[in-house]
Parts: sequence; structure tokens; C-alpha cells
Amino acid sequence: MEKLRNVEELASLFKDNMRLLVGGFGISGTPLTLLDALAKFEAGNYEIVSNNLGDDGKGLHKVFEAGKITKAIGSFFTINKEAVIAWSKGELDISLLPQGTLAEAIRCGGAGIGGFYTPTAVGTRLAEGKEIREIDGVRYLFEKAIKGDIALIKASKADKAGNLVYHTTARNFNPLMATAAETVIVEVDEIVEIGELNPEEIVTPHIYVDYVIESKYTKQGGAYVEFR
Amino acid sequence: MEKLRNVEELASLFKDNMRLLVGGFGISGTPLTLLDALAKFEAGNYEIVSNNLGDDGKGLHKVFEAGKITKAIGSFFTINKEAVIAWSKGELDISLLPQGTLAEAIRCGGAGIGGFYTPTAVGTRLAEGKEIREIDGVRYLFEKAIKGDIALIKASKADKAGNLVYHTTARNFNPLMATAAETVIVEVDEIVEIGELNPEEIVTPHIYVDYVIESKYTKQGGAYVEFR
Amino acid sequence: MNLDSREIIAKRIAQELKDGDVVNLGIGIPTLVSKYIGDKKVYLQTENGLLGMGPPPNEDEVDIDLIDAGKATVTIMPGASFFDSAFSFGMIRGNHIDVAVLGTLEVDRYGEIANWSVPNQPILGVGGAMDLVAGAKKVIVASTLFTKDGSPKLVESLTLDSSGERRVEQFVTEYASFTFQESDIFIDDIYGDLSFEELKERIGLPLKQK
Amino acid sequence: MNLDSREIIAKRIAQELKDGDVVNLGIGIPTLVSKYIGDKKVYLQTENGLLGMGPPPNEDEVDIDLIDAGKATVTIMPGASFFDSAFSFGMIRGNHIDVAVLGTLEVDRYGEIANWSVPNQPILGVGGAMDLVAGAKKVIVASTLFTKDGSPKLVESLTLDSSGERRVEQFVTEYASFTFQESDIFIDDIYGDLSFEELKERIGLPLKQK
Repeated sequence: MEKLRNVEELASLFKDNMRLLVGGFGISGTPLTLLDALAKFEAGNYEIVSNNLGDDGKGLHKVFEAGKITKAIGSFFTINKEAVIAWSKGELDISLLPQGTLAEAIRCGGAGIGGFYTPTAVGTRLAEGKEIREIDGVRYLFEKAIKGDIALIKASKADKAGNLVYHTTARNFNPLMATAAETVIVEVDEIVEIGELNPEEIVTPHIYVDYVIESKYTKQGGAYVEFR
Repeated sequence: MEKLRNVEELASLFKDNMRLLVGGFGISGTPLTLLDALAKFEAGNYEIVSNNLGDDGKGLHKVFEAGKITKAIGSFFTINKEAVIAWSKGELDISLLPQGTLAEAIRCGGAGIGGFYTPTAVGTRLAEGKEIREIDGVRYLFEKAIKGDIALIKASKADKAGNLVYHTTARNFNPLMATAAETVIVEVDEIVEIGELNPEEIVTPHIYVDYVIESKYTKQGGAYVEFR
Repeated sequence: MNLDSREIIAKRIAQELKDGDVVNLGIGIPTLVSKYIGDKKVYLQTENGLLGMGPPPNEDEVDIDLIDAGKATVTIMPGASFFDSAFSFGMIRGNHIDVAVLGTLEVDRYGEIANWSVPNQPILGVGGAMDLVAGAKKVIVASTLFTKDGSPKLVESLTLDSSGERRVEQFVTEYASFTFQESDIFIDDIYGDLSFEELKERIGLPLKQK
Repeated sequence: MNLDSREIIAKRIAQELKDGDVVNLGIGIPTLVSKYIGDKKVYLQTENGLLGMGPPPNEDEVDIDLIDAGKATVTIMPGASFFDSAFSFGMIRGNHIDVAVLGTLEVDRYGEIANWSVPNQPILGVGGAMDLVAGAKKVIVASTLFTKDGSPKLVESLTLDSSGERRVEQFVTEYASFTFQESDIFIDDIYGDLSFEELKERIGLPLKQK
């Protein structure tokens, strides 16, 4: 499979100061193997776009602990205690967006839309400094689209062309991020032959995917464990 | 099935001057049975949002011939010769949108987004009178979201809750319109039990669907023919 | 806050739900509501991408990918569907959720709420709260009526950060359920051990009875 | 316009396509390009919601739901996928299509094109043309070089309605292929029976040779 790589081969894709889009909600749908590698690769100073910064010591948490994150855009960092401390010391810049605004901004980034108007957060502190516009009697807030240099996402299966399907709520931000970055790397549990995925069921068409790696993690009861 | 109706029972839903969203691209994915009925129902003076006004004497073409359409918003009416004639006589008001702008506007209508910025049509006659805004060095055009009173759509299968899946390129505008109208009526080829559709594969969740009717048409070789 | 108050609130909110309602339950007390839904055919949506959420899994059914917005593992009901975060919030913002049940820290006399920032904590988490406030057809907020030091959470004007301009329809506490119309606060149901007069006094705002 | 010219143009454009390219072929001459792709692994996208379009069906394979943007029935290749119109145009506007091959009525010296309004006809159809012009990574336009009355379609400034500010990369005709850089028009390949000097004279614009 042309797009298949060992995760170590991907180190040279990452450069200092890149903006990375990272899929997942909590740990569900998080590319754990990719993020373990990212914590070890040389580059750093990343701006991360992700709902949160990992959970439970896993995922982006490791990248953060390795000192590689200087800015984060997301919706919920309160669970990331170390990140909160770093923020209070001025070591981490955080931009907070409502979760739906974050999702829509990434979708727009991938779909060539420059920006959009959402009713969410109008009249709140998160609207400070943002344009408000009334459309048909409703007040909306302007939000710009978000794009990234590299997206790191997790899918359940890839076929050998790179078409992707996801598993339950592990879908979350992953299909959106697949459309919104220059380079897209996907971590999958399983690789199947072309034709095994139903064309009606493919969520992310292969043209969005640049590289595929196999996950080193598997689910065992209540936890993700490394198995290879 | 609670949402199942005979098409004749739906007449009272339609009122003069309503805005109707009608799915389909050409005839593919068009709710032919619903539109046959719409041509016969009493109400009229509709504003239609649809890619075109039917094709080949079928679909919206019949509704138009019945004199029930006074305004159309869509992307391609050149194939609808009678509509072009009516427009030139001042009997039909037409608003032309690029196809991608039309699709996005309907999606936004369903997703609570008030409007968006697209690069499409900037610098053309279709941008006349529309706001242009530069975002990160690219010029975009503002477009408002589109919603409707009733959506008439076509799906392949509904389960008994109203979850929908579509067939090949007959998907087109249908899932978008399902989200963007007060009342949504879907015409389907087949009704299956709840649980028969894979939860990962459902394109339109049942909460978007108000009424389901069974199609009177089937495909025979190169044509749709009435079979019941 | 004792467990009983939370359960009283959850049970009272469950009464408000109707057959066919599409409901999003927030974290905290709102999550408890599902215990009291009983036979009603209610469809639970969770903003991380699922419609048709079922009860927590048995130990041998646990799939840690399949979670609710509070990151607890869940199951699915027949007819459930999965979707991405943009579609999910389209469902929320686009007025396709009948009832959002949310926790809150404060409610003002018009029904505007503050339910996302934590007092004296940096503002680093909002999640889906503001989208639900802006987009659900009906918002019911759930909270004990008084803070630990006894001051009412129903206030003349918010002291904490607002969650949005939208006014919620109902505020359910362990003592009573409140609704809001223009600038009037109505008590529509008293079921705790404080009378209308006592509630009026402790809250210190004009209240009307339905 | 004779059939040969159209085939010459289609064949020449097929040479421009590379293995792995995601290509959208417009109606008319662009549709013919697929005949000349040969062994190249090119992925055809059609804006009504399909990536991985295959050749026209045999009579017994026809499914009239499965069509291209010109409403002709098609087939699918292994690895194909279907999606709705919003996703499809997200793919187009979001720069995920490598090459859009479009018909055109005029091209100006900068590469701006007019390809949607029909002269002397009411403007009642645009379809996906403007989205493709705005969003494809590379746009190649296909047309015979001269109108029926012999005037060139490569013009100083457009007389018909523009399809957008974006300048196309290449204009392929039955005589030659043109590319555009700043305000310069380059002939990068002559394969018809008009010489560089003859083309220059008949077009009446400054041309450069690569």
C-alpha cells in the first residue's frame, strides 16, 4: 500500500511552529501511536487545534509534557491540569472556542469557506472583539475558518487506497480535520482491500489521506493498551 | 410505522406561498411521487429551492406546468425550456446561485449558521449587489443561509423510525434539505425494520424526518416508471 | 449538596419530557435524568456524535470508543446513528434538539444563565454548553437553588460569565420549578419544604405563582 | 466544429494528467478526455456526488440514479465513494481537486474565462462551473480556438460574462496549447496546421513561445 508508513518514517514531515490538527474527543478517536511518536520527534513549538489536550496521561498530554506545545485552540482544557498551570504561568497560549464553533471552523477550512456566522456565544465573554451581525432578526458572531499544516487523525479502517471509515463516537472531529490540512496522516486499526468498504459508507474519501500508519494500541476492556 | 402516509393525506400540509426545498439532480434523487401529488394539490404560488425544475417532463416540471411555481432558486434552469420562456415573460422569478453555493446555503440553513463566505462567483455578474470581504488575502462573497417551509426529498430506504440511506448519486441535495425545512417529507423505495440500517451508515437520522411515503416509481432500464 | 436534592431535581425534569422528544443531557445532575425517563420514548443525543444513546454498558459490553459528552462509556439503542462533530453541532444549533437539560451556576430573572466558567478559575473550558444554550428548542437548567453559603442561584443579574443571550425556559431546583416570561419569574410547581413565601424571602426577587 | 478538433483537444489534455490526479471533467469536450487517459491512474470526481467515476455502463448495467454532472449514466471504479452536494463542493472549493477540465467560450490574456452564460440567451444556468473555476488546484480549459465566424476565443478582454477572478493555467485548442503568466500568453505546444506566426496574426495578441 503506497500510503502506508512506519510511524518513525514520518518525523521529517514535522517542522517547528507548525499548526497541527489533532482528532479525538477525550481519548476516543485519538491517534495515540502518532502522538507518542510526535512527543519524541525533534520538531516542536506547535500550535495545536484539538478539542482538548489529551486525557489521562495519553495522547496530546504526552506531547505537551515533552514541551512541544506553545499554543492550543480548542473547547475544553479544564481537564488538562498541567496545561492550566502552564497557561497561568504564561507558558501556554490558549484560544477557547465553543465546541460547535470549533467543529464548524475546521469544516469550513476544509471546504474552502472563508468564515461563517454562528449564533453560539453571542453576548458572552467569548464574543469579545468579534464581529456581531444581525441576519433576519438573529444576532450572529463571525468566525474565521481554521486550517492546519498537518492533521493527525484516527480511523477504524482504511482500504489500500486510503478511504476511511470510523467507529462509533470515535468519529468526532476526525473526518473534518481530514479535509482541513495540507498533509493528513491517519492512524488505523485495520487495513482492508480496495472494494471491501461500501462506497455509500466511506466517510473520508482517499484523496484526503496522505499517509496511513497502523495503530500500536488496542482496546482491552476499559483501556487502550499497546500491543505491538 | 407512525410516520408513514399515503401521499394524498399530505395535501393539507401545503399552503399558498410556501417555500419548498426539492431534492434531486436532474431526475436522480427526485421525489417523483410527491411531486406528481404536489401538481394536483390545491395550494400553489410556491417558491421552489431546487437545483433545477425537473427534467424530461418529470418531477418539478409537472408542478410548474400546473402553474404552481412563481419563484425558483437554483443553479441550472437552462434545461427547463418552459421555465425559461415563463421567465422571459415575467411570469417566473428566478434566482441563480452557483451549485456549490446553493448546497452550502441549504446546509447552513439546517445547521443554524446564518451565512457564510465563499470564493465562488467573486468578480462575476452573480456577485452583483453582494458583499465582498477579504479574509487572509482571499476575496469572498457573503451568502445567506437558506431554509424552507417543507422539504420534499427522496431516499432509498427508511427504517420504521425514519432513519434514511440514499442510493449512489441520488443522494445529492437530499440529506441537506432534510435538515433545513420545518417539515420534511421523504419518498422512499423501501421501508425496513429498525436496526436493519447500520448506525454508521445512516446519512439522515430519523429526527429530521416528519413523514414517509412509498414511491410509486421504479427503475426499468433507462427510465423511471410508475408501478403502483 | 446531598444526593437526594440531585435526584429530586432529575426526577422532576424527567416529568417534563414527552414521548418523541430529542434530548441532550449535560454533565452532572442532567445525566441523572435518564434514570427517571421510564417508559417514555425519548431519544438521547450526545454532542460528540451519537443520537440514540442507551444506558451504561455492562462490564463485558464496554467499548471505550463509545462515550457520551462526559466521557462515560455508553451503549446504543436500536435506530441509533453516529455522525461527526460538525453534523452533531448542526443538529444542536439548527434547532433540531427538543430539550437540552443543562447544569447551571446562576440564572438571572430573565432566564439568562451562567453555566460554563468556574468561579475563581481560569476560563479554559466551554465544551458544547454555549451551542446547546443557543440552539435547543427548549432549555431546562438544573441546579440546587442555593450555593453552599446559602445565597440563591436565581439572581437579579448574573455575577458569573453568561452562556449566551438566549433565555432558558425552565429552572428546576430541589424546592421548586421556575419559568420565565419577559421580566417575570413564575413558580410553577413547589415540591420541597419551603413555601412560596419562604422561597420569595430567601430568593429576594419578585416571584409570581402560576 | 468538426469532431476531429474536439478529439485532438481531448487527447492533448489527457497528456497533461498525471498518475494520482483527482480530475473533474466538465460537459462537452472535457468529457471526451476520459477516452484518452489510458493506463494513467486518474480519479474522476463528478460534482453531483461521486469520486471514482468509471466508464459508461453496458446496456444491462444502466442505473439511472448513477449519473455524472451532465446527467449521463456512469459506472464506478473500485474504491469509489458517494457523498452529498455540500461535501462534494467542499471538495471542489477546498482545493482538493487537482485538475478541473472545463469548456469555455472565451479566455482573456490573463487567463480569466467566460464559460457559463450563452451569448444572447437569458442567464439561467451556472451549475458547478464557478465553483470549479474558484476551487480546483489547476484549471485547464478546452475549446476550439475560433468561433464559427473565425474570430479568436482568446481575447484582450472578455466580452461575455466572467466565470470568476481566478485565472486558468492552460487553454488547449485544436491548434496549440496556451499557458498564462502575469500578462503574457505563452504557446507551449503547437500541433495543428497553423504556425506560430499564423496563430499570432489570427489571434491578434502578443504571444510568446516557450
